[in-house]
Amino acid sequence: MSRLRMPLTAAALTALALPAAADTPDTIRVGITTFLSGPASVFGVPGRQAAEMLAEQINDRGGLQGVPVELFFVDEGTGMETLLSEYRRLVDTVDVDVMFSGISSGTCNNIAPLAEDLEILNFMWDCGTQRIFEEGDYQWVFRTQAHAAPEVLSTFLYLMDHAPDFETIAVVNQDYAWGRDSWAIFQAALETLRPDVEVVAELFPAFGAADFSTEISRLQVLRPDVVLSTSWGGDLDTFVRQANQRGLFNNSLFVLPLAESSLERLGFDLPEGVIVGARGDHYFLHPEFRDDDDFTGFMDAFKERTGDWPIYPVFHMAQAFAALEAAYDAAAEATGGFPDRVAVRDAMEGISFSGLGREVTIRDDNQGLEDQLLGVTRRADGFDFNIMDDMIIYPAADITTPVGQETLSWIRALDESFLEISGDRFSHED
Amino acid sequence: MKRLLVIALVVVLALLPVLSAGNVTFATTVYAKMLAVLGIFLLLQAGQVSFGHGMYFAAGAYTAAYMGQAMGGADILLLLLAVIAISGLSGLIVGLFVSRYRYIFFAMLNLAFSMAVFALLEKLFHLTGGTDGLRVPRPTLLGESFSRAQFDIVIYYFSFIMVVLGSLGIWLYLRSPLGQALKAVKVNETRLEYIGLSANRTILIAYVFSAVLAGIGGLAFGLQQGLAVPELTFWTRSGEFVFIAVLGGVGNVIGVFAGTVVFQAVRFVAAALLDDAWQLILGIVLIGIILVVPAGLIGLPARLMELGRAIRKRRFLAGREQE
Amino acid sequence: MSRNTTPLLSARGIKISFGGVIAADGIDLDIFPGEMLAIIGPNGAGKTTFLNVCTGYLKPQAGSVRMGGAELLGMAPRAITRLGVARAFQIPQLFVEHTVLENMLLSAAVRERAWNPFRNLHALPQRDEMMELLRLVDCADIAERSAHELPEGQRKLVDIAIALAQRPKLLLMDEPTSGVASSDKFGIMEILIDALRKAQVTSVFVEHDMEMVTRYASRVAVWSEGRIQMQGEPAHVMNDPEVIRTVIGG
Amino acid sequence: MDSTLALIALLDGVSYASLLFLVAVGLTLIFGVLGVLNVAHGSFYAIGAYMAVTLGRWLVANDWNPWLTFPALLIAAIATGVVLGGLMERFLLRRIYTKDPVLQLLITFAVFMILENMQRMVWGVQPYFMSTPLQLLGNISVLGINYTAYQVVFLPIMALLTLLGLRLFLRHTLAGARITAVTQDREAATAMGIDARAVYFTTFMIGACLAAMGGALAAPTTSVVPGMGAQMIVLSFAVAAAAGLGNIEGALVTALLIGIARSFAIYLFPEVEILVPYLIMVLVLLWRPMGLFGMPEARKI
Repeated sequence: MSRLRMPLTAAALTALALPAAADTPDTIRVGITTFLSGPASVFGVPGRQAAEMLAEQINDRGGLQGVPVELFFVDEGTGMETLLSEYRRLVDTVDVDVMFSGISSGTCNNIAPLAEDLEILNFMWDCGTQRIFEEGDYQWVFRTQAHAAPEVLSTFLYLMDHAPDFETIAVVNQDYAWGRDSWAIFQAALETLRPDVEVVAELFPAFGAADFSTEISRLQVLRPDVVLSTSWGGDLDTFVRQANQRGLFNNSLFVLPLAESSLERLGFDLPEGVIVGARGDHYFLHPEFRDDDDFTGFMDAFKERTGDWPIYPVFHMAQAFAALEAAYDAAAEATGGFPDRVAVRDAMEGISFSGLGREVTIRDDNQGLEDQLLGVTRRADGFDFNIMDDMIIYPAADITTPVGQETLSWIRALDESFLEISGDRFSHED
Repeated sequence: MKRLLVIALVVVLALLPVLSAGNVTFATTVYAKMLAVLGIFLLLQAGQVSFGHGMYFAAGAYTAAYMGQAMGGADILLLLLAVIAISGLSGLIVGLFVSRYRYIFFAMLNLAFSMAVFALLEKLFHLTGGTDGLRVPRPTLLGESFSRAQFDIVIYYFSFIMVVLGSLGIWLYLRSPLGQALKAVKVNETRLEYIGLSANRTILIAYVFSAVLAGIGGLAFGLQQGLAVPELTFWTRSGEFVFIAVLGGVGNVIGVFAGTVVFQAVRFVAAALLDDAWQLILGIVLIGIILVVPAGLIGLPARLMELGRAIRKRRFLAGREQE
Repeated sequence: MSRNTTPLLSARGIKISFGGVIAADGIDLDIFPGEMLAIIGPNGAGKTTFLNVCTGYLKPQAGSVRMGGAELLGMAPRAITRLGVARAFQIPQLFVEHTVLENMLLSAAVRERAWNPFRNLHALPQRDEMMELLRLVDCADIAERSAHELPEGQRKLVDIAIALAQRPKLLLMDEPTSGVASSDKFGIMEILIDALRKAQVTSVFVEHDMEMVTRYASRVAVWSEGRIQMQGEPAHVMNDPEVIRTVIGG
Repeated sequence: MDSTLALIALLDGVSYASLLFLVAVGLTLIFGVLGVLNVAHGSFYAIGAYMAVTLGRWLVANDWNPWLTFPALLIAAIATGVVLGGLMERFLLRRIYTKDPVLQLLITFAVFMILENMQRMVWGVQPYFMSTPLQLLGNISVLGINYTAYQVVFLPIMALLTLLGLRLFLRHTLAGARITAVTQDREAATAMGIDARAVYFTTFMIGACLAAMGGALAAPTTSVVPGMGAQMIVLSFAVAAAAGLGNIEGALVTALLIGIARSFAIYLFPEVEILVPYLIMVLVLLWRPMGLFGMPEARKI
């Protein structure tokens, strides 16, 4: 690999000055890491299905700059060891043009520096950790969606809007980076903007825990006004079912920022009146697009093909493909021919693109700005599960950590004016 | 003859980065695991298996992570010394307890210890990074720092030298009175006691060595992967080491090498080609080895010849009957 | 045999029982330097138990076993071995995956604390001494054979040779010729006695064969129901009518 | 912690301990008779759960009477145990009884790997739910706290019934007497004309059924996911070893000990919750190497 890369690096250095055109290849190879096994496959499998549909659509349109895309999947669920060697195999042997990686924050933490070393364009297409661009400077790594800060802060804003008078809160998060980090952000916002609120319990059951009985007993004793959980997948489903069975929803207002991905699976086990988020403006009944034929066409086709309505990873995947398409178009325009990899990378700076939602813009630090949608569960005709109502879409620019700042210290410096961010309001019946 | 073959193998592997650069990463993984398997192999001489050596493997990787982060990329040799000290000391502490037990209890108590370590690594998020683990910064070697491509070669030779030294050390150790006493533990603890030697102590010494080997393996693994995760000490990982040792065969250090190469290759190929069936395949292979070739891969040639003879004999007899 | 010398080992008031079965009920016994003591008695009288107590394998409920100035009770078998009490077994205890010579070398290595992990067992300087010992028990020609393929008689001899490799002051043997074909018994015993004499080891042996006892023992102790019924010169003891009734003729 | 909280933690602990006992008792029974520690026991647990959920969901989806999900749990468990346990004993374990205990352990480990993989092939990786039995029994309120009757009443009763059933079976039936005889002295039992092979076969199937039953009964309270077997085998070993391998009544006591200690830990020191089973096991074994109720082996030379 070392000998292969050397001339390429030299080429890259000259190319920095002048984006260059390249010979047109047979295909544009896209490597995608996604969970095909393990608990996170609830996101990974829909992500893969979406990727396949999107690639078909692109190829039906004639590909990117006339070149069809070809997909190579790697399972993130087989562990970091296999993942890292498979990633390198795709880059070194298959010679992919771009990698979409990945879902878990752990993956992104390890892949980002690797991609930088290997000089391969890498889109972090789904992972949430805000640390990567705050701790390092990257040339080849971009995030085509939001990170944890806007996702959690929009939840905080929605809660303040929906039930401003709550006095006590308990958190039940999965015990791993996302569960801990998302609570750290929420807690920082609480301490800064609502210091009077009492945190009565911080529960971190093991990731993949199958039983929350004891946690639920404890929440029944404590009766907090609000129960926050950023859990997802099987863990969230189990927690919600066990909590619902034992009447916990009657005592407390539940705030579940990732529950959009569990709505259909949980059915009416997830009661009405729960605050639900979607890690972005991702919703198969998106209030601004639900009359758009392209949008509904894709939603229906996905439901037709997989049996389920799209959930947020589908939208994130669409954004990654939209970014790729936009970058190839822009790079082709800049170079006047089929762009080489450096040209494509350069085109990513400051680019805007739209997947299956509002437009996303890449900032100077390679971070995407993505608006955030939340709502409250309601029954609605025609669905055998509760859907979202009283939706608010928050503008990304106001709730995302500014470039060059560290999220927690930025939040700790916020003032009351932050609570005035109101967003755009929609209801299901509109 | 045999010695020549081993020397030839060592020479070929020493030249691997030149001969076949694409396999360097794979080979490094093999070496890292092989070090841990050597530790298991040592205990197997006394008839004991540990389902918990993942904890020393993890200790190696986490040491690299902590020291690397504290010192902004430590030196490999310094890390090596630290890992030897830490895994040796923890091996001694745990060993003092587990060396009083045999067979299933020995295996499962090791498992319990490693699972306790696993639970702690997952739970103490602010210290250990929880499930996501800790990044291992790229270390220097004698003050020299490297690009990733160069470092691949450095870590290759580091693990390779460790494997060669480890194998040589084990070979010598097993010929020595202490190593022979280890084999004697398996056969007759009563007699050992009545020639004045404590079986527990004999096992303890081997246990500390095996912990150090697993620790160095974990160090190599963590450096190569750039990552230390709790999964390194999950019991199925430790089971993997035992599996490889039995796969290769208890008789011979070369078997450990053969076992690790075959295991990693099967796992790699099955994961790439067969959409999630590698556990199934490996499980069947393991049962086959135990039932058909109890001596492991190293006994495979002899076993095949034996089977061949039996078949030929049967054919011969059948032929005679037809006449 | 002089009774004026101090005993090599002396047991006092040994009491031990297993779930109601009494194996020793106040055993007092002295073993003197240079003697060859035979212990006889019916099955279940507690003879082997006594050997097990003296070598630290079993802990009695009461009593004391002293050697030199040291109290042996409470010590592990290996510690007692190091004090010079070696043991041979009714069923030979060998390292059956090693050769006969390796069995001997291991024993010598432990005796000499030869723990250098880089020195080959076969390179021990005690190799010649061990070969000499094997010659003494007439097993030199099987030195390179694996211990598991030996006939019972030779296993017995090797078992004793391993014990002798410790250079013990006292050797305790549990039925040294049991399990050996009766035609070989005397041959083996002859070799053994000769070796013990040359090695100048005080010895105790549990035995059922009265002819062996009469021929080789310098003293006899008779066990019965956890007690010593009688002890003394073989000629005297073996002719005692009570002993004849309970042990020999009964 | 006041007495109210103590009572609540106690209830949580008892319900958790009931499931733990069901799995551990099968493990300990098999060890007591066959001398084999069956690592694949964890897979029997998981597959029992999957079978129960599959059967239960099929019943519900086809509009059968929802109360039928209760017998469905049992049927799923017995079918799993008889088929998997029977096949494993007949075609694998039977060949290795004379081998090294280490190889026996590894064979069961290999079966564990195979079953884990097959489980993913059959049921995929998504979580499964089937809480019908839980919902049918409804909630009961203790000190204003809602509990599901399934967890705090039904499960403990099932655990007790299992214990009593096993005791009756082992002490008052001919088949049970044979098992007890083989456990105590295999050679003597064989000499008396007891077919040890048949006893091994029966015992292994019963043990496998108990593991599957643990899984089936756990299924309504939880989501059935890959990896649940790997966790459970470690826990149930901790229970069985702390009790003394082979000891049935002891398994109940240590299951309760571990279950209750765990739920108190969640209230008082949540960080050490996962450590509790291992801590208890190590402390017990340091104090009594053969387990709380284990008997030291008779020594023979």
